[in-house]
Amino acid sequence: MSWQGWAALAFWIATSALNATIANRWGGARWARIFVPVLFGITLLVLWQGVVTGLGVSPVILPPPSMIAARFAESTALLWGDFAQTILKGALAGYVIGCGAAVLVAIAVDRSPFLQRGLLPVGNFVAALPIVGIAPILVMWFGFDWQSKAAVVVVMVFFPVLVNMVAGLAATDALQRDLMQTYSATYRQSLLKMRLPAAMPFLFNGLKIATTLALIGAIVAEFFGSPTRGMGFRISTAVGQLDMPLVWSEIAVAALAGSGFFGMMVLIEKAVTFWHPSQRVK
Amino acid sequence: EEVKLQLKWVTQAQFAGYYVAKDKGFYKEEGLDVDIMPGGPDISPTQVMAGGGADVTVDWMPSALAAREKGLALVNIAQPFKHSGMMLTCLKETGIKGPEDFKGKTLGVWFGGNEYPFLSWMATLGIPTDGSAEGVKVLKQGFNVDPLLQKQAACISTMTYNEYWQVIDAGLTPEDLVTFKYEDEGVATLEDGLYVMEDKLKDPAFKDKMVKFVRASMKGWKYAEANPDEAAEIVLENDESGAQTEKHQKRMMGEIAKLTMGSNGALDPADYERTVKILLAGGSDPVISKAPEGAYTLEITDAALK
Amino acid sequence: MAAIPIIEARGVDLVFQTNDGPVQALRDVNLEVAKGEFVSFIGPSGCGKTTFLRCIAALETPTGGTLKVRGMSADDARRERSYGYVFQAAGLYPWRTIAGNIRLPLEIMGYPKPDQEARVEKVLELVDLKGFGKKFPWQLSGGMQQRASIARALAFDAEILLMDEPFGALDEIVRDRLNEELLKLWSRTGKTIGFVTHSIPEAVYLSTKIVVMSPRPGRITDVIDSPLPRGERPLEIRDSREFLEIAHRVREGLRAGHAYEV
Amino acid sequence: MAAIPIIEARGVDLVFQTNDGPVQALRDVNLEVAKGEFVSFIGPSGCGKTTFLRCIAALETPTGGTLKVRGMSADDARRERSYGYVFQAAGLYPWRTIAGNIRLPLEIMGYPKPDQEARVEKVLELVDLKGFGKKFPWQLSGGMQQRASIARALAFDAEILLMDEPFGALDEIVRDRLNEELLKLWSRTGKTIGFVTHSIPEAVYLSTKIVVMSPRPGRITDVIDSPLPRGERPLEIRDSREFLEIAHRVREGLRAGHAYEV
Amino acid sequence: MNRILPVLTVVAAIVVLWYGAAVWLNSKWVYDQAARAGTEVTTAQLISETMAQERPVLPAPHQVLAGLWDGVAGQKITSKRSLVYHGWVTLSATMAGFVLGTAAGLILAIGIVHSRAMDMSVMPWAIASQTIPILAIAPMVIVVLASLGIKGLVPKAIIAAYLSFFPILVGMVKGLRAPDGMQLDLLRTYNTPRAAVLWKLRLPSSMPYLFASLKVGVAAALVGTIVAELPAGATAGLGARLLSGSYYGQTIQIWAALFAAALLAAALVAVVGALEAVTLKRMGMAR
Ligand SMILES: Nc1ncnc2c1ncn2[C@@H]1O[C@H](COP(=O)(O)OP(=O)(O)OP(=O)(O)O)[C@@H](O)[C@H]1O
Ligand SMILES: Nc1ncnc2c1ncn2[C@@H]1O[C@H](COP(=O)(O)OP(=O)(O)OP(=O)(O)O)[C@@H](O)[C@H]1O
Ligand SMILES: Cc1ncc(C[n+]2csc(CCO)c2C)c(N)n1
Ligand SMILES: [Mg+2]
Ligand SMILES: [Mg+2]
Repeated sequence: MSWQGWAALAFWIATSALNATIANRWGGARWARIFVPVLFGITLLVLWQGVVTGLGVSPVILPPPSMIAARFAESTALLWGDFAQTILKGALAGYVIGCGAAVLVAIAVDRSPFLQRGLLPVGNFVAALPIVGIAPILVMWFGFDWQSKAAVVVVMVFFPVLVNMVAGLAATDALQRDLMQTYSATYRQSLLKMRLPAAMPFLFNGLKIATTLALIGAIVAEFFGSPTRGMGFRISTAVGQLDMPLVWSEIAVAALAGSGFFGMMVLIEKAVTFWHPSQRVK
Repeated sequence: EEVKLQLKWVTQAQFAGYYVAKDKGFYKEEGLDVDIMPGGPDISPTQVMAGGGADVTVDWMPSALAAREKGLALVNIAQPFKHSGMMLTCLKETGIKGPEDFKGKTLGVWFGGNEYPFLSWMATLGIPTDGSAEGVKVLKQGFNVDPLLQKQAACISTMTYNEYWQVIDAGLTPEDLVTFKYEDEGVATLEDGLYVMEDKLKDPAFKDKMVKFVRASMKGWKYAEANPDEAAEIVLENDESGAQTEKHQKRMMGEIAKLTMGSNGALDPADYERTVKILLAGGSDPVISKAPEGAYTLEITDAALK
Repeated sequence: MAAIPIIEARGVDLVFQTNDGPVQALRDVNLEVAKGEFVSFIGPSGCGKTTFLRCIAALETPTGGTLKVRGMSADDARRERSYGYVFQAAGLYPWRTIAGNIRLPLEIMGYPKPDQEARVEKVLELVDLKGFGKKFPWQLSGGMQQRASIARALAFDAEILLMDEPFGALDEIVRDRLNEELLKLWSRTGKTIGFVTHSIPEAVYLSTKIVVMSPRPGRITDVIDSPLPRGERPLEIRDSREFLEIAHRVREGLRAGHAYEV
Repeated sequence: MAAIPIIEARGVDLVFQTNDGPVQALRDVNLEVAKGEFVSFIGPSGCGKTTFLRCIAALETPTGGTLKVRGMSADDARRERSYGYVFQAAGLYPWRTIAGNIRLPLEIMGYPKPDQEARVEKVLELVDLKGFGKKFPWQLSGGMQQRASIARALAFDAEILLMDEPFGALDEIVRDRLNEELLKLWSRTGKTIGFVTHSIPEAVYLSTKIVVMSPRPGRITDVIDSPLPRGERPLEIRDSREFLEIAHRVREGLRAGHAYEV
Repeated sequence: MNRILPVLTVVAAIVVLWYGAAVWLNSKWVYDQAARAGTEVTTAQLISETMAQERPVLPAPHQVLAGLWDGVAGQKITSKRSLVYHGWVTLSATMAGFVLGTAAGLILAIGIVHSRAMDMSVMPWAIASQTIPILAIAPMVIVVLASLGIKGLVPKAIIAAYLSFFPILVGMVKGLRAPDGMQLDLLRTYNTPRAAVLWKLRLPSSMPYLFASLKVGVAAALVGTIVAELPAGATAGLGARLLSGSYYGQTIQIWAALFAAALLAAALVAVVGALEAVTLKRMGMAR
């Protein structure tokens, strides 16, 4: 390994130490919450750059971040078009429909013991159909455009949200349920005022996992047929053209979008489940 | 001596020559131990080569030349396929009779390195592929021929030896279809050739190994041409997924034989020049921007065919 | 006192099945409570007071005997929203503010919005928590949480009020005040009240009927009908002879229950 | 009583930040407790008793003033495992049996296995829960859970025992018995005990020092050093003149604290 | 009986719907064919023809069942045409990946709950890692590992682990933080070492979260394995089976492989569910 590699390693050790100190000393501060992950990210990138150039890895296998950044900068219009097609249309629509359906089904399942025993195993089964298997089928059914991508996302996010929501709806304690009993609350009332709030910490678990699944689903579905735009389309064609910097630019867009999406859910979660011990402990 | 061969696609009669050579012991006779690695839709042979995962790969020339321009120095050492099997298959009911009817239609195209012949053809025809009114709308075609059967596309890409027959098997008759062979349209590019990394060729030992490999492979190909049914069965035995059917593979072998016929393994420089010319003709956005140099060598086949 | 019984238990038995074998929590409990009575339950820890209160509220189903409330089954009475229940633990919902917790039963029972606010304010004041309506449960002291849960049960008009050691975590002075308030509320509304306590003076001061229980299996050992006047009872009554006599009788009953243990 | 102070609070302040503005829970609290004392804290609900106990145990950090325990910071004292703490709510772990809950601190502090069993048995007996070791917390009555949590704190040898209303959910008789047991334990072991209660007689009966607090912001209004004899105190002492005098003084202090409220 | 009946009812309802959908979706082809041949179709013809196509848009349930049956029972289990063989190939990689992913998720979650630095720096990047489309990098991973001489089960397990660690991580970070203030305070008064806090409080109280995550994680591991099987040269495994089915347009084979995979997933989730029931029961938390 040449000097770039060693320099990167040294940088890595130095920044890790710095990060640990900052986190321990100023962990609560706002600037630290931003600074630490950013520095960590920069470290990863420097390490990557150093190792790739240091070991002389072919850019056809793994391009260095500098090359990716250059490609990113020159193709922003292309990247934006792909982003709109895949994420704004496919992933978002699918996410909303899939999560909504999962919550509704979870409630139906919670409501009726019959469904609980009948639908849950079957639901588990249906939801466990692997996406790579259903994606071609859904493309066949819903056509090449974003609708079929949304359908794939629906199927992908459904299961994690369902499982968590069902667990959440069962997460009330005996005393809380007894209270509703004494009021002779209707099912609707105890759902709205007790089970749903109590289920929120679990639901957000599912919703957070689903954000990244939605992105993966929308992108992967484009591998099985798509119009000539979209992130998955671009990735698969660029791989064929050995344009790895473009591939990684798309991946960077996906990572940015995913982190933003996830971060948004975390913020909403904070606002909704402020009362949960996991949010209260400093 | 070990040789790792990366195929362009899954195990099927398209690669019968190599499986026959292995099964019949032609490689062993040369003292070679060949590991045949099937490919798939997500495997880019060029990338495997770049990663050092294989010694030699089966690829199409457009994709190999494009990679070469990107800095991955692939060199053609042999060309068992003389003819192109690629075509566009259209539904007659869409009213398409000739290339002039493509305008405004939706066409299915393979990407991932297989789109170059199509793009070159459209460029020669002067039809834009951006979906505009006077152009064609391009779909990234998935694994199979469903878009045609579902009428999601007016035409799809097919190979004479494979997808075309899937359309027929699905219940359509040749009369329902209109086909455009790239050969007939004068835009045929070279398909399945053998490619290695340029720097490795500097090593005489490697060169020698490739000579043996090409010799045994061509022996396999000629055996397969002569005994198509036996070759198809050898392929079936080597298919680990157990998904291929005998009927389909035997028919495929028959069609493949038509494409390898007339090649002794040596690349015909005239075919090469034609391919390069087609690829350079791509209008505003040609597949390659200048004629490549050193993209093939006849040394290996010359030695192998002595 | 010879009115129609509002609670009527005949030979009530309750056995819990546990990993460790069955536990007989109640055995052959017989009790009649007339409408408008104030019944206190007193007995050593673990004798089944909570369990019996839960049976009345149809939160637990007796494994034997019959239990009628307002002439119907306990569960039907529950469906008719006959109960206000103060649990032994506060059991406030952590996602609602104190005011929100108190408003909960009002929302469920469909009280009109402005009425809800007025009632919340009123009971918050009653239990000395004015100004704490916007706090969350975990921001309150133990006693304050308990008072909030009392307020929650008082906010709506249930015919039967069941209170499981509601004043356990309160100091004498607040407790005395709440005792007085409770008596006022009771004589004003004519509710029937079931009240679990460990304080003998509290039981005697409040009740028209005192039920003494003994442990494992929980049974009723004594039922004392109080001769003290109904309605307003000044705190000073606790020094009267009658009061002390009843208190003595209760203490003896309690001690007997403990006898075999201590 | 002029011994080295084991707990020493100087001008302790504590402000909670809430969604609703800051809450001053403690203001300028000064207190000295000598080794081996039995200190009771009494005061109206919400006055800061729990908060002060939590400060001593380093579960809360004062926002002002200094607090020393055994000559060091409260947190260092915590690190040396100086505390046994009985919380206001039982706080048993639902996935452990009663015996398992009591064994928890013993496991953590590394008591040898056979010793653990012996200690668990001993304290279970002390709090009258023999035979309930294998039950889970939710299979116990409220009072039984509270006793289990007392047992948990008594199972190991902490120098300072902090108890937050430990006997709140117990009936008089059990309570009397446990009071006696606690006194015995205290005089046998020489522990220092901090004890929150709402019962004036209990505070007077048990303590060598009674701290009366008043609410919002919580401060100490009176500290009474008891003239009652240390060591064994018969229950009858509660009828003595001295006892009644102290009780009266406490009651007055409490009433004063409430005055501006009621 | 109590458990079977509802399942049967739901399954029956789905089968009925499915047949309806099969007739509806496959009818277009029948009509097209009739139009090409210039003939008319009667309803009876329509129904019988939509149920017996070789490449249906949606195969009828009995066709899928027949395909499954043929794949499972119609072959020697060592045969390359046996779904049992392919299922086993997939299952072994899934299990390896799941174990790996669970371990990674747990360790990271424990680290994040204990170290502020890790919480602040690792979490955002763990999230970013999941937004990388796996199908895009799976081939690269396979290629790179293959060039290092690592082939077969390990690359698939790595990709399966990559997908399954994330649900575990997210769930466990939440679960390990679920104990309430008083439960934590109790251990503080004992000056409990962190390891003991983890072991005696955080882990037990995270159990409901753990099992919910494990269920999602095991399903994700299966998806990962199948994804990894696509570019692994379409050799063995349910993924390869799906792919070759797709490639040759053999709808019935796709659906049979799909069902085999779903059955596998359902079985794995059921195993986790059984484990959950046993654990919660032993912890006295079962209801
Ligand atoms: N976590 C918190 N956040 C905000 N305010 C709090 C918090 N904990 C306690 N308080 C406030 O601090 C004050 C003192 O509470 P504390 O629990 O110490 O009272 P206490 O004397 O123990 O009362 P009780 O006898 O009712 O248990 C109360 O007004 C309470 O609302
Ligand atoms: N869910 C349960 N499962 C098993 N046993 C139970 C359950 N609930 C209560 N018990 C047992 O029933 C008996 C009576 O309990 P209960 O809660 O009614 O007592 P209590 O009189 O309210 O006592 P306390 O004054 O301590 O609250 C106890 O021995 C208890 O262990
Ligand atoms: C998704 C997809 N991409 C590319 C091809 C093209 N391709 C690669 S090898 C080969 C030979 C024919 O079988 C062909 C046509 C395809 N079929 N499917
Ligand atoms: Mg009770
Ligand atoms: Mg308190």
